[in-house]
Amino acid sequence: MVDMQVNIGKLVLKNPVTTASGCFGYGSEYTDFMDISRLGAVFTKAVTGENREGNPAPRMAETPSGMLNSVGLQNKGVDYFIEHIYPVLRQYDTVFIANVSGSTLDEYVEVAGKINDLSGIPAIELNISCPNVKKGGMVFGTNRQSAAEVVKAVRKVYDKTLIIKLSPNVASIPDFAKTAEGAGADAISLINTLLAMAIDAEKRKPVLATVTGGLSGPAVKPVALRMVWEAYHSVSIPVIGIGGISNATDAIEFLLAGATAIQVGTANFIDPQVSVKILEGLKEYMERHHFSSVSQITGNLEMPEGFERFRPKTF
Amino acid sequence: MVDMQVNIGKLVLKNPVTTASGCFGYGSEYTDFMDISRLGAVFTKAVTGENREGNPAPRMAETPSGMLNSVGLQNKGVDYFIEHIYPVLRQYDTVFIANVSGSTLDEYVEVAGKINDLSGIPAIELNISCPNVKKGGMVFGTNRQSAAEVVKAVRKVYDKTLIIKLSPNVASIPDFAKTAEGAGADAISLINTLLAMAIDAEKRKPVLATVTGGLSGPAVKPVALRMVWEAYHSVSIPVIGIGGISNATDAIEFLLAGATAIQVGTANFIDPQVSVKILEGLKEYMERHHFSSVSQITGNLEMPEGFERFRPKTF
Amino acid sequence: MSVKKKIENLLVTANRRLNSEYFELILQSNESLPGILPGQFAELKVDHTEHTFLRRPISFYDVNTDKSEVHLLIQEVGEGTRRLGQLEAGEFLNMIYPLGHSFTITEGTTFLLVSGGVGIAPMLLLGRKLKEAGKTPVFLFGFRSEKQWFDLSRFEALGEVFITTEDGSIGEKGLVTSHRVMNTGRFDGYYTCGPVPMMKAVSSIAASRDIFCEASLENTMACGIGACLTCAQPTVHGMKMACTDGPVFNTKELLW
Amino acid sequence: MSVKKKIENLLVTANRRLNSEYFELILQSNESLPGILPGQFAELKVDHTEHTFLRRPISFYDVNTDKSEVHLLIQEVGEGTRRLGQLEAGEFLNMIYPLGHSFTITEGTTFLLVSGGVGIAPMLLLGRKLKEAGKTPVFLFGFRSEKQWFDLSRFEALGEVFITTEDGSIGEKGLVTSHRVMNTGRFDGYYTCGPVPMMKAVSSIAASRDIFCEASLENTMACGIGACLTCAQPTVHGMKMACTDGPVFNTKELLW
Ligand SMILES: Cc1cc2nc3c(=O)[nH]c(=O)nc-3n(C[C@H](O)[C@H](O)[C@H](O)COP(=O)(O)OP(=O)(O)OC[C@H]3O[C@@H](n4cnc5c(N)ncnc54)[C@H](O)[C@@H]3O)c2cc1C
Ligand SMILES: Cc1cc2nc3c(=O)[nH]c(=O)nc-3n(C[C@H](O)[C@H](O)[C@H](O)COP(=O)(O)OP(=O)(O)OC[C@H]3O[C@@H](n4cnc5c(N)ncnc54)[C@H](O)[C@@H]3O)c2cc1C
Ligand SMILES: Cc1cc2nc3c(=O)[nH]c(=O)nc-3n(C[C@H](O)[C@H](O)[C@H](O)COP(=O)(O)O)c2cc1C
Ligand SMILES: Cc1cc2nc3c(=O)[nH]c(=O)nc-3n(C[C@H](O)[C@H](O)[C@H](O)COP(=O)(O)O)c2cc1C
Ligand code: FES
Ligand code: FES
Repeated sequence: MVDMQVNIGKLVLKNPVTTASGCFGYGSEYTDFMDISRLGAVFTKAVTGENREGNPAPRMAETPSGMLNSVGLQNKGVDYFIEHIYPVLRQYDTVFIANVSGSTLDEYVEVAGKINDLSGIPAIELNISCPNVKKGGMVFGTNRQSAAEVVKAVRKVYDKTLIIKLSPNVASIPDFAKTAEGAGADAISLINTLLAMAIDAEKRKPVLATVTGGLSGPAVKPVALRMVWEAYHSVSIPVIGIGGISNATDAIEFLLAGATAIQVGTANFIDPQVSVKILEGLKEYMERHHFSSVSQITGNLEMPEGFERFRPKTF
Repeated sequence: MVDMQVNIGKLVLKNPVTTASGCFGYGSEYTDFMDISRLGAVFTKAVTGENREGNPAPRMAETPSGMLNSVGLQNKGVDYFIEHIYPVLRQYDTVFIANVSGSTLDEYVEVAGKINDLSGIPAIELNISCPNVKKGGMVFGTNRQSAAEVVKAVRKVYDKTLIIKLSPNVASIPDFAKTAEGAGADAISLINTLLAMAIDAEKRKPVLATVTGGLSGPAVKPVALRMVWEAYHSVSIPVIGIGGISNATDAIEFLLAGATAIQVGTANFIDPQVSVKILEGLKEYMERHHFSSVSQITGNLEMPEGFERFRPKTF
Repeated sequence: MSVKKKIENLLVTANRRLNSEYFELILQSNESLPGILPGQFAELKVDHTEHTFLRRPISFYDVNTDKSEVHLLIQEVGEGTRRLGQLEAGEFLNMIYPLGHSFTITEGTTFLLVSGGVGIAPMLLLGRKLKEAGKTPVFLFGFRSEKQWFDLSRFEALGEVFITTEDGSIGEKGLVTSHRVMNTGRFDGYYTCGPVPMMKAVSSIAASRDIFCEASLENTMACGIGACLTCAQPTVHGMKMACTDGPVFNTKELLW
Repeated sequence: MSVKKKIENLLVTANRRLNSEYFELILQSNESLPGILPGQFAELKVDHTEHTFLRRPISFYDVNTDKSEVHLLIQEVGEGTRRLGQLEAGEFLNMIYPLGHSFTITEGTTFLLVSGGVGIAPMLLLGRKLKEAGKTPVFLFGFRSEKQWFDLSRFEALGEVFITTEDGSIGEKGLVTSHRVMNTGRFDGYYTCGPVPMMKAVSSIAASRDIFCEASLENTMACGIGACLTCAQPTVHGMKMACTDGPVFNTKELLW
């Protein structure tokens, strides 16, 4: 028997395989296909202060080994979440982590404060990296001072496990990882989507109504892996790896790069059962490589001799 | 007959289809497969001040719809280039643009100055965005002040067409585009590769000897397209679009996003004739859409109504 | 109450070319089929290629409960549908189904089912359900030309069939909305599927006559099961999801 | 003087399974073949899938100039070679060839051709060229087990064949380097292809005997034609490119 348990802040997850915000609904969309209680956790879709319609349509474009989305945080607001969604989530034997988003510092604080009171939600993921909203979102995630301010402010009102979700649209991940850690985060998760664009050459129009959107899927995996590796070497809080994970090998790569847990996003759309398949593949790998605990994999990467002489210093 | 000619600074190219630095050797590698004089231009592999061995092997990893490289500017130095390579290039009826790289400001200036004297090289592309060398390269391309300094210094010694190749590994492309323009660039080209990483899960080792490398290929196209679009709206000098272009439709998308010309990189490895196929596909598109001149396509993108109300302001 | 969605590898029992653009794919489950309603769809796994990554949503064209077979009518428009067209009997196709909100069987007796191009796909199952409910379905199909036409006897078995083609190569020349049958007052409602401009025109006519009208939309979709929120459709009741609230909407609701 | 490289769609005339891991692909050109030397390779276009993007380098196993046919011997190790294994007679395969620097025919009379696993591929053509040049080729092949073994009569027609398997299921048990034929002084040189540790061991033995030794490397490659500089191989003469300076190197040159 291999030990799959991982710790993130005060949070104990039964295994490191979780599903990414916005890519797994509230979990209930997937119960026809799998037992969601097998997952380490489910990160819910974004929750904001008020009801949001999200962005105009079209909101999706397919790209080579990936997709763009410009959903724009569509949700019914935190009060609706507490009244109508939370009671449903409580019925599952699954850890739910709320993805908290906002346009202003006050909104983040308001939502985090309200969710702090929900005994069944043991952690939040602060989304300071959404590329799809005009205000807030990525603005906080690409400016160190704003990032520090929002994390500190939320930390004051939120006393459970606080995960900060970082934007990949920055020059230096270590800077932002350290900023989050310094401001009181218990963990960081990355990456959110890469700001990108698709054009319909025949119509001579952008595909998305918002022109730009967020790129996700296998295409971004190499960038995500590099950023997780950099983050792991920059901070001492746990790192949650996200970006294009589509099979057990991908997940293991992120663990080796330094992730304590991983999130499966876009891959759920292609195979709604992929997360449990990843869990099984991970167990098989651990047995084959004689790992007794999944934590032994995290950061367990043999470095090529003298590599530091050649690569640019990024942390 | 459609007019394919484009102007970039003082440079006149017979068409906008060119090949990217490091992906087309010095052109001669491709003459068995195509007539390279049909290309708008060939961007040569990097030239530095001294002979460089480049990075240790392995230098390549395949990724979903893309690849990583960590070549690290291997070349025999500018003097060898002038003595042995330049005379060979002169034999072709093709515009060659030298990709100038370095580790220090002085090195960039030295190489640019020497190439300024070569009557057969009408332009250089200043590579301030190589993610694969410890010093220089990306360091200049991800710091605005260094970027401005190196462009200004090269501008002083280089009086032909000066193209600055931008790094995508930054938070704001418009900042760097404007910096290059302000410092005297005649044009900008983008994107260079995205800093990324690959791991061999079975060996528990990074695939590349340098751990990280540059991601190229169709995977990066949506990011590149967004950056070209942002750059086009930030500066008034021409923009050369690069990133994952693999067929005529891709090339047209970059022109629509605002590129005056495009470079074909990684796709050459899969189909050595792809650049001429792109040229033909572009002509066919122009005829079908009744464009008489390729310049009519540049930036000719119909914007969705009210999109500015939704997307984050990036320029 | 919604039927449990399945993910399953179905056996291709036949793949019939109907014309140069359309083919009919017949797939068999080795279990008994879940209840499938007209207007519902499946998300089909296509090979990961240079141009395809996500699943492809396709409506149910016909269902044979006894044989546990579903029929799909597909138009080749790109790489994904091209690959589906190459499937051969004996191969398997992974599919998530049944998905989405179906057409409504409502009050009234005579209904016009108006489609453009491959929008014809959901109309067979709908016509059959209408007939089973004791109603009279009448079909009006618009094609670009004869080239999109195929043997329509399965429709003819259910009701009158009218055809228009843009080039007049078969049926009446013109668009469906200019066909004489659209100008009669004999219908209690319209069902429509096809290009948006066509569906809008049908919906306007319905509005002007103050009759029932439902349209099946083809918004691009990533998940097909309500998880990703990318298939958004603006409606008078706010943003709805085409994959779960639709693809069939009452046209009165739509802001399009 | 190098032969002009071609990019061409070759017709698959046969695809023979040799054992559970290896297959032999026979491809025909409709032109006369360019000169192909032992140790040279082709870059094969494989489908763009979730796991494959670049071409795959494969050595020439055999060449039939009269029929304009080339033979490739391929081991299934991943998605790309799996797809190649599924090719059927009548299909076409796009290939860039001939590429790379071949084995050298040098002074001396008797040569040992040592391979491990699918490293056997370039040895047939090499054996034939040696024989044509009046030399005596002797083959020593290492396999993991009997499962990698296949009918070696084409080699036997050219010279003596010795076999080792790691599990002793066929031939001598052990590694090629411990085979008795390696301990004889009868050879004027070695040619080797296979896993790097094996080639290094062969190269050390050659060095200790002060005889000629060439090895064919399998560095990962993006372009195969000298344009990308990713297939770098450190040598005593600086960084060399495995696709153009190699894949065959004199082992004295190699820093590995
Ligand atoms: C609920 C639903 C039911 C559908 N039912 C059917 C059906 O029964 N039969 C059928 O043939 N098709 C149906 N479609 C459309 C079908 O899903 C698309 O044609 C298919 O996904 C295109 O895939 P592709 O890879 O071949 O083309 P792509 O390469 O993806 O696209 C080719 C062209 O088609 C356009 N296109 C792509 N997807 C759509 C879409 N969803 N709607 C409109 N245009 C699109 C693209 O913009 C492009 O111009 C349905 C779509 C939806 C959403
Ligand atoms: C010059 C040259 C000649 C070759 N000749 C032959 C030949 O005649 N017959 C033959 O079967 N193979 C040959 N190879 C190896 C062959 O190219 C690889 O096995 C193939 O590219 C793997 O593709 P894949 O998609 O099946 O596997 P992938 O999924 O790409 O890889 C599967 C596994 O194989 C490893 N691998 C991938 N590429 C290589 C490589 N170049 N060298 C070593 N390991 C690799 C990967 O690390 C991975 O573990 C040759 C390679 C070179 C460079
Ligand atoms: C359709 C869609 C919606 C998303 N919505 C959110 C969101 O609400 N909040 C958030 O933090 N991230 C959101 N993301 C980002 C994902 O959680 C994840 O960070 C990203 O997609 C990269 O992972 P992947 O490549 O595995 O999808 C969304 C992604 C997609 C594709
Ligand atoms: C193998 C390889 C080598 C490269 N070498 C250089 C280089 O020397 N100088 C440079 O400016 N860019 C170099 N690049 C970057 C390309 O010119 C191009 O910017 C990048 O690959 C993105 O385009 P693509 O996706 O079409 O390949 C290299 C790219 C590759 C793949
Ligand atoms: S397609 Fe995902 S919610 Fe509709
Ligand atoms: S593979 Fe490109 S230079 Fe050798």
